Amino acid sequence: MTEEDRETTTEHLSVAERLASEALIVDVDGFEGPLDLLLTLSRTQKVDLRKISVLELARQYLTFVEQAKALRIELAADYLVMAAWLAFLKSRLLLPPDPAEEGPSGEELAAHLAFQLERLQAMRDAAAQLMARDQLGRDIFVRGLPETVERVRKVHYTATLLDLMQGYARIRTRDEFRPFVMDRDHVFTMEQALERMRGLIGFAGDWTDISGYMPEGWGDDPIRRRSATAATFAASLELAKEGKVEIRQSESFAPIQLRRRDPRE
Amino acid sequence: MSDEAQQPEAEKTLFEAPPMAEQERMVEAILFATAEPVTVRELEARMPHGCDPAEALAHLRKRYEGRGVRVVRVGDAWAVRTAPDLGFLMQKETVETRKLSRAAVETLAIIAYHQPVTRAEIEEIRGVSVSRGTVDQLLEMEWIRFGRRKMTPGRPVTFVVTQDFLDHFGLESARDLPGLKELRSAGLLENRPPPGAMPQTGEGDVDADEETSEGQSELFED
Amino acid sequence: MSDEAQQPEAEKTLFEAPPMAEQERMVEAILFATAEPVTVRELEARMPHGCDPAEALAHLRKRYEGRGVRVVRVGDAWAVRTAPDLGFLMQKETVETRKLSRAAVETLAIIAYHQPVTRAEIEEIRGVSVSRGTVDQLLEMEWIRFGRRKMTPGRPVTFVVTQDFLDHFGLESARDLPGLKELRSAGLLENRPPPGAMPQTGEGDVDADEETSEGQSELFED
Repeated sequence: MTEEDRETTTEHLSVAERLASEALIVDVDGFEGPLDLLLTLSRTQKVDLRKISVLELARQYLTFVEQAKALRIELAADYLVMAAWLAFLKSRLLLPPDPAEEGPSGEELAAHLAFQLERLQAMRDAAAQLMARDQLGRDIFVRGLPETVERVRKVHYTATLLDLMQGYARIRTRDEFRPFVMDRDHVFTMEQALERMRGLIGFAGDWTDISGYMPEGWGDDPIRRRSATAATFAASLELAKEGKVEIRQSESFAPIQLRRRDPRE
Repeated sequence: MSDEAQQPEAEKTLFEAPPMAEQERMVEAILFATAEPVTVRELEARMPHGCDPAEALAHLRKRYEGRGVRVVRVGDAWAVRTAPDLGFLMQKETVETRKLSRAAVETLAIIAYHQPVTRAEIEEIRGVSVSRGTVDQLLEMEWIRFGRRKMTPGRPVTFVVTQDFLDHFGLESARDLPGLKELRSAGLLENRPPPGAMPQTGEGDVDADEETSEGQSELFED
Repeated sequence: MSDEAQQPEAEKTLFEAPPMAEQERMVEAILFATAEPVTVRELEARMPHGCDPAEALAHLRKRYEGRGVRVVRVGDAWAVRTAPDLGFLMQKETVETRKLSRAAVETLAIIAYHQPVTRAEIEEIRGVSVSRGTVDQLLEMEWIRFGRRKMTPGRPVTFVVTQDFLDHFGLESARDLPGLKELRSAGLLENRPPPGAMPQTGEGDVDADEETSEGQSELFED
């Protein structure tokens, strides 16, 4: 029944209205979406947007869509979504409110649509007012010959008492101050051992006990002896790896011997 | 005898601010020297210690009333600008501004009147999606900038207008936008959530909208 | 009284040049907004027919006398420029606070703990030469000053700390500076000597300290 209603109302549109909506359809690309189109349609009602008949507007919009279909004009999806929604709104507005039904009433939906249209129109008017103002570079001008503002950088140095004291402590305790340096007096490094052995192995044509390469004066103190032994042994391995010497040991814990390796071999 | 009494006086003036007439000259010189608006804070920083640039500005502004150039307020900064009625003399200086599309002009107006506003809110008002290019163009012109994020799910970014925008349109502040008061009292700056489902995009923003209305009203309260 | 005489004047202006006050405004706006100095001929070309820019200029020039900006002649053209006495405002000073360099801190510390101390003594204690820049910087900051000359060959100058120094560090006198032991017990030394440390060298400092040791040795007792 409502279907028929809609059909009849469509039929009842005046010729002028039909022509108007056809004119709109030709210009469909000129609209920025369904809301823009609705706003344009609403102008045909020639009333204050606050007193607009949303029902009438829905009819106009649906007519527009019908016409577009008839003229085989492809409408973007959002136009069709809006059409479906307006058809739903129209039925809501035409039917007496059903208290059992969920959701907002037709009047609420219509009021919101009217609000949206009014708001969009208000923003368009505001935009026009804004653009009508005197504008910089067109009506109002800035200083054409600005003077350069020189930037002067002034550095202000500061220090705290703590900085000062720590600075002083750093100097006065410079010699105590060896956080990462091992106490070298008790340590014989592999580098030292290597250097020492490189100078000696040239003479080691025959098998010699590794202990013969120990640095002088490192044998008495057990800590120093251990360090020197380890370093000398490590250096021997390094030299063997380099192919400079050969190492042998007859059995476990037996003395380790080494000799020069002939380059020919 | 009275030397002792005067000593502190004399000492004080050494560190006191220059007379107001002199301060006015200083503000005049600083504002004339630059094309950019200058904040009161910067005036303070550049003028001798103890100066009151705000008062000097008030005097200066009065002095230039009705003259060929004017002292204008731009947000929290000040500038000297030619009187609008003399724009016709300045064809030579006219800068061709890129013609803004209708979409850009509308988007700009929505940002100005609804700021801080999210992209989804702009789309809700215009009923169409906002193209990246439109926002980019406005950002590039430095008429809009990013505002603080909304405290809503997704923490969307917002847009606000800039000092350049105010300067360009000769506005003292965003409160001076034409028709702002009327729009507000007509409830047209509210973000009314649509009842139930709408064919609009951006249903998810409904919550976001609720929070914003507070922000805007407080921004434009006078 | 001269109304009758002026009446026809006023009527004439409709087709002739605007009143002189208006012409002055125009010249003001043009000089302000143009990117280079403007000649009278150009003013004439830009202003409405019949204007007398030379006269307007003379008025404007007078108006700006003693102001923060002036109307000045540049060759055969005119421009608005900052009054020369306000040139100092065309500087934007940015103050940056930086930590004193390690070399400066150490030099300062040595002066504070050993004053009066010669440059040679500072170098002896630091173990490196002290650059002229470091000393100059401290002198410029007014944290150190020259003390009396040493009564040693060459009569070298000495350095002492200033009242500014004491004020900055909140000290009553340099004697209030804590000694090493106190620094250590307060945990202010970054590194403790490793256990079983080697006997200190540092004999080198002894000679250097000799002169001052009397005065200050108690400070450094460990």
